[in-house]
Amino acid sequence: MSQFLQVLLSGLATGAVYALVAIGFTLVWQAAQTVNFAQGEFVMVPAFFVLIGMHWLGLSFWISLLFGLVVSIVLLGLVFKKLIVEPILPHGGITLIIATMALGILLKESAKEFYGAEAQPFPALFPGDPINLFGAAVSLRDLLNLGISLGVVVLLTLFLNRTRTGRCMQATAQNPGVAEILGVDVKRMVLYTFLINAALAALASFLITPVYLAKFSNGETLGLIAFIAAIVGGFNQIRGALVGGLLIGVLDNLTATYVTAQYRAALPLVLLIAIILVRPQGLVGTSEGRAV
Amino acid sequence: MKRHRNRFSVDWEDKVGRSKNYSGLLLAALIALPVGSVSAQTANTVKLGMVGELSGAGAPSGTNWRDGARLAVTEVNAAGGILGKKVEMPEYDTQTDPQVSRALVQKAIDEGVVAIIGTVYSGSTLVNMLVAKQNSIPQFVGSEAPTIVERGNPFVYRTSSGAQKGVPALTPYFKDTLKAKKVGVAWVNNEFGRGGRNVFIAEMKKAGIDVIIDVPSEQAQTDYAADVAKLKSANPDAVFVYMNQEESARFLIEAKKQTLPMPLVGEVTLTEAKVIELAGPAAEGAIAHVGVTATATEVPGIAAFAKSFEETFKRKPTHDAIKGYVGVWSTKYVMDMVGKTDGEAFSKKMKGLCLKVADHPKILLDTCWDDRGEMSRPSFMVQVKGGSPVVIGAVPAN
Amino acid sequence: MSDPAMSEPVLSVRNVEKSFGGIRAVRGVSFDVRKGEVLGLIGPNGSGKSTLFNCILGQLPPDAGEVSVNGRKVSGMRASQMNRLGVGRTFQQLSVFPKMTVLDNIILAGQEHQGTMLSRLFGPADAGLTEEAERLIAFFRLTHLRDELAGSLSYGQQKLVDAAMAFMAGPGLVLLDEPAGGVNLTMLAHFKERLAAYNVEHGTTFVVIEHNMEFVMSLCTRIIVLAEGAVIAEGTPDEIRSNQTVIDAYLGG
Amino acid sequence: MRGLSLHRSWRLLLIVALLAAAILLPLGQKNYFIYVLTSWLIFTIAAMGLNLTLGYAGQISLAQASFMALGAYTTALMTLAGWHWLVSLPVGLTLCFVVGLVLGYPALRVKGHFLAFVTLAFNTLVFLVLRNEEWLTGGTYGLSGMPRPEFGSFSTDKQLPFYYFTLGVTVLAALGLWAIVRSPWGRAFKALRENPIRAESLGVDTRRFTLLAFAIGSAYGGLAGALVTPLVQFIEPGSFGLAHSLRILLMVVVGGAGYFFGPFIGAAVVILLPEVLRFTEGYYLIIYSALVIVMLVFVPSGLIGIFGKLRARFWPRRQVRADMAEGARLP
Repeated sequence: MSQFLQVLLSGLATGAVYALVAIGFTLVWQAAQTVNFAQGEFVMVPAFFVLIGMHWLGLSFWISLLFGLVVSIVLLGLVFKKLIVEPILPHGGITLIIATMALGILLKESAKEFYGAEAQPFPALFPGDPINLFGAAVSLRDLLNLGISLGVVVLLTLFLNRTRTGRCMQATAQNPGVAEILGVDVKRMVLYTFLINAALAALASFLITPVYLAKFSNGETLGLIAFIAAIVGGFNQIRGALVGGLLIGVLDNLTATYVTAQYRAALPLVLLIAIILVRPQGLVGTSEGRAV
Repeated sequence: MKRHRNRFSVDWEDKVGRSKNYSGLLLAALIALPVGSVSAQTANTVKLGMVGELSGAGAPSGTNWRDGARLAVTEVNAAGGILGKKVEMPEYDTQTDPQVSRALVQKAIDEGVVAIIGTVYSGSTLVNMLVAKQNSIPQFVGSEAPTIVERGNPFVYRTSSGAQKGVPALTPYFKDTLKAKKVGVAWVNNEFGRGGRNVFIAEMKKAGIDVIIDVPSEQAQTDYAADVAKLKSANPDAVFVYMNQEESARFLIEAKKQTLPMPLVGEVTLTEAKVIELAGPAAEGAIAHVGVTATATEVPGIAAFAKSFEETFKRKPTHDAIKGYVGVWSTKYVMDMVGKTDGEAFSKKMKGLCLKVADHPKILLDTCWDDRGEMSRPSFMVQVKGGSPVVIGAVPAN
Repeated sequence: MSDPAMSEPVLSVRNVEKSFGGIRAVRGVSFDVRKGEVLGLIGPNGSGKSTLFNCILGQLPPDAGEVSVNGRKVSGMRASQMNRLGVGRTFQQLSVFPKMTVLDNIILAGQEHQGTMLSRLFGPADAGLTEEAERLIAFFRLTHLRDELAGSLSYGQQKLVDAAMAFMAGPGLVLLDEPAGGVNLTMLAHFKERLAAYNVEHGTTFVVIEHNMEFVMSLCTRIIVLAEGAVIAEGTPDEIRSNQTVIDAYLGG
Repeated sequence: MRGLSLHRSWRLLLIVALLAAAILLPLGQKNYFIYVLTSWLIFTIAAMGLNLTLGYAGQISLAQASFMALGAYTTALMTLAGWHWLVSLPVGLTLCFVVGLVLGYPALRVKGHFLAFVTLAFNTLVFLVLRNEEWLTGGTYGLSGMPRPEFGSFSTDKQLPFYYFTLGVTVLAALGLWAIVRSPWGRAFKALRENPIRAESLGVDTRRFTLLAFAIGSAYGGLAGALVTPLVQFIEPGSFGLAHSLRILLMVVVGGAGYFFGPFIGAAVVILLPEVLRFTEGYYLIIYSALVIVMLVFVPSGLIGIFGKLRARFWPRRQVRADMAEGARLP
């Protein structure tokens, strides 16, 4: 029982991070029909910005975090949108997919060349000391990861539904043409989603890197898993990304524990194929919207 | 009808046509390439080909291997080179791709190298050693998979003991020191991990110890909760951990979190400086059998190596760095002994060769190669205490 | 033109019903179209003509009633099957293959009616259709554009290519979905004249759904007016023009 | 008309010249160079297949390397069991064709990025099976010692004969693909890419052609794999991972998707660029990926597209013929 609980709780904590990354995916997809194959690298890179702040610029850890966040928002949000998405999107979706794949390689190789191929330790935001919860070891870090992800979903949902800017962003996502006519600054709204995506990726980066360690290749599986989470949950719903992320995190651990460790990597993939074929709108998604 | 078909195919033919000039350019490039790449192999230099995993998944190992080798080349040149000639070491990046590595070993040989230094990943070495063999070029490899020396290749030599030598050295530790009755094994599911795991299971069987739990994990896996939870509930007397660096660190972090009570014993990697740096306090108490370790500073050669490596590259050397270093120095020693760069003579000399630190200080520890290229030398048992690895016992060469 | 009353119906619509949620988009519509007729289907916005059109195309299964072409039920039939049954269609939006030449566009429209899958792989590249395609291109006076990429043509020219594709397989029935939309006046006159000429030369049956009243009135031989999902009037263009119910529906609706 | 046929003969001459160059180029060269040329040809075949699926039929696939794996493992297992390469080839191709058909099914339901991810998932699943089913595939250690084929007295054991053997296979494969893309099937594939709904309404069975696009493209992947086995004489799962599928995809895109000769150029660039950029040491992947992004921004149609643009600028495609322009011209 304690083993089950252990695996379940750890899965939830990991899944919460997947969810953060998946939410960014969802937002950018809705606003700009952009599927970012470099999303995993977007999570890998901010940790390196922080390390640059600490080791090269000599800033303190918390200032470096702020530095990392700002640089991420500028480079992975603004620059990404202006320099890559905007010029390539008119050439078609497949072209953009390939461009973001190339971007992924670019980020990965740059991190490696400029910061070394070896993993780097990354200071913890929260203590990782275990707390015993009914026989399962849970760290404060796990609980905070979970809490922060849930908090982000709640805040984002409130922002999108309760504020004027949020509603403009929603209108843009649903129908940019109509939104434009209604006087919404569509371009600005789309830009906001890219900035939010970059901020979420940076947040996810800061949360996971203490455990995953800063390494150039960290994004490889993370981006894929986050995308799977987004699809499984439902691509046109923020809460879908949350459900998908948590589900994948838990199922991955359960499979490895009780079914097969050799094929644990297969489970999310099989789930992805099944969902796409049977219920492309995702578990909690609605069939309307642009996802299908 | 014919006329129409001609006209109809205009669009497509256009595309055919468009490609022409480019093909021409490429052709020119193709022809120009080999000409440019045959650099001057003057009589005054000896070329060693460093073929390694400089990018891709193997980059952490490959770059250390290269830096160790680079350091050795600098030292060798300072000491008069090989056969009195200056040593050059062109570098070839395999991108951690066995097929590319094979091509690059071929390329290095085409460009006139007299020995290959690399590769580290066994998957690559298994492929590219065929090429070195065909060309009778000696090759020092950093790979530890048992199969490498089992293929009857007289030109391949290890720079560290293979898993089938290193892992059995642990058996007395499990049996006599830990007095384990039942053990578990956690390993990374690639050719490196599987090799060590297979040897371990066979060894435990011979020693009459039950392997009650067998936990494979993925390369680059990040979440070890399930792995550790499984080990915890199976509750063996000790766990053998056989993974690459970051994986080892992540495993140790999770093991500490779930307070895995039994000793964690590894081969080489588990107590490396990098792992300790990454895992922090979670590495405390981890035990490993280490062929040659940069932390065995009571050995004077190793202390000197570690010092100058850190000065040159601003970081601590890893096990792979020592291997690359030993590979280059071994090449120098043996070639100087043979008196020429001939591969066949080199191969003959290597059979059963023993190099003593007294005569050849840069070999770091007394080292012997058997007639298959397997190496043996004294080794250590090491435990992490107070944040750094401490030698807790010596293991004689086997 | 043959006498419509004498032949079997090419298209038969029988008591078709279709609802979306609680809204009855089409309410028991019935009519026949006979060989050689040019039938116009008109109605104000929301009259259900698009829904009905999709039922006729087999894209929407009716809730009740049935649509048959040459005596065969079309509901649930795939578009390619409909096409092989001898039904051509045009699209409201531009629907050519932009990166293929005009000639290729037209040949494509006929090739699937030639031989078998295998003979299309191993046979001639043009499936023996170049001359026929050129005749059709000449008919629409596009010969000078034959080797241009269809995507580089003007809007009106692309509409002509779209129509030519619908005719390529020699269909008995062609469904034209708002052919006049977005086409300038000069081009429209040419387009209408060519459609009428094709109808006369080949006896092909047309069903036209269109907003442009003048276009419908001058092209069609018979017109059906839909309002709120039901047929409110049917007759020749002249009859429709003077029908008070129709006038009320348009002005009131 | 005269001008056109002149073009045609020029093109024919160029093709013959290129082929002659391909035959003469490796003579007197070192093994490495011949090896690179051979792998260029093999990747060209794999990219040709993906070019059919993606470039002509518009269906994205990130699984081409897994079909290379199917072809390579089939060939390896059969040749190791003593069968001739020529016997193993049709088995491998058929297997790839059938599995390709199956992989095509998701494409009937989803497009674009969804399809990209389904095929990506498939590639990873194949990798896991190859790695885990040790009894059949040799697991992470792979299979080695596969013999190179002999045809009577023509042995491909040496690098140069193997190159000619591969060149022969490549030429046949190219001819086969050429026959497909110039046939009505090729037109149907392009129609599927350009406007599937319109194609369907014109009688094109788009479902069948979608599946065929995958199946034929996959069979080409299998053919490439069947050549990798005797070339490298060692195969392991890592050689057919996702990164390799991406690499083949880049070849298609860089060369020019939907252009017949795109894959030849794309494969040459992807394989040779590391050589050309070697002076940049570790930076070549950075430079390479940056170049790809820049290319996609400015010339999304690939390198052939660059040439097309230049050509259109300096040598207009076709003069408007006054006699035709008159009369039928619509305002």
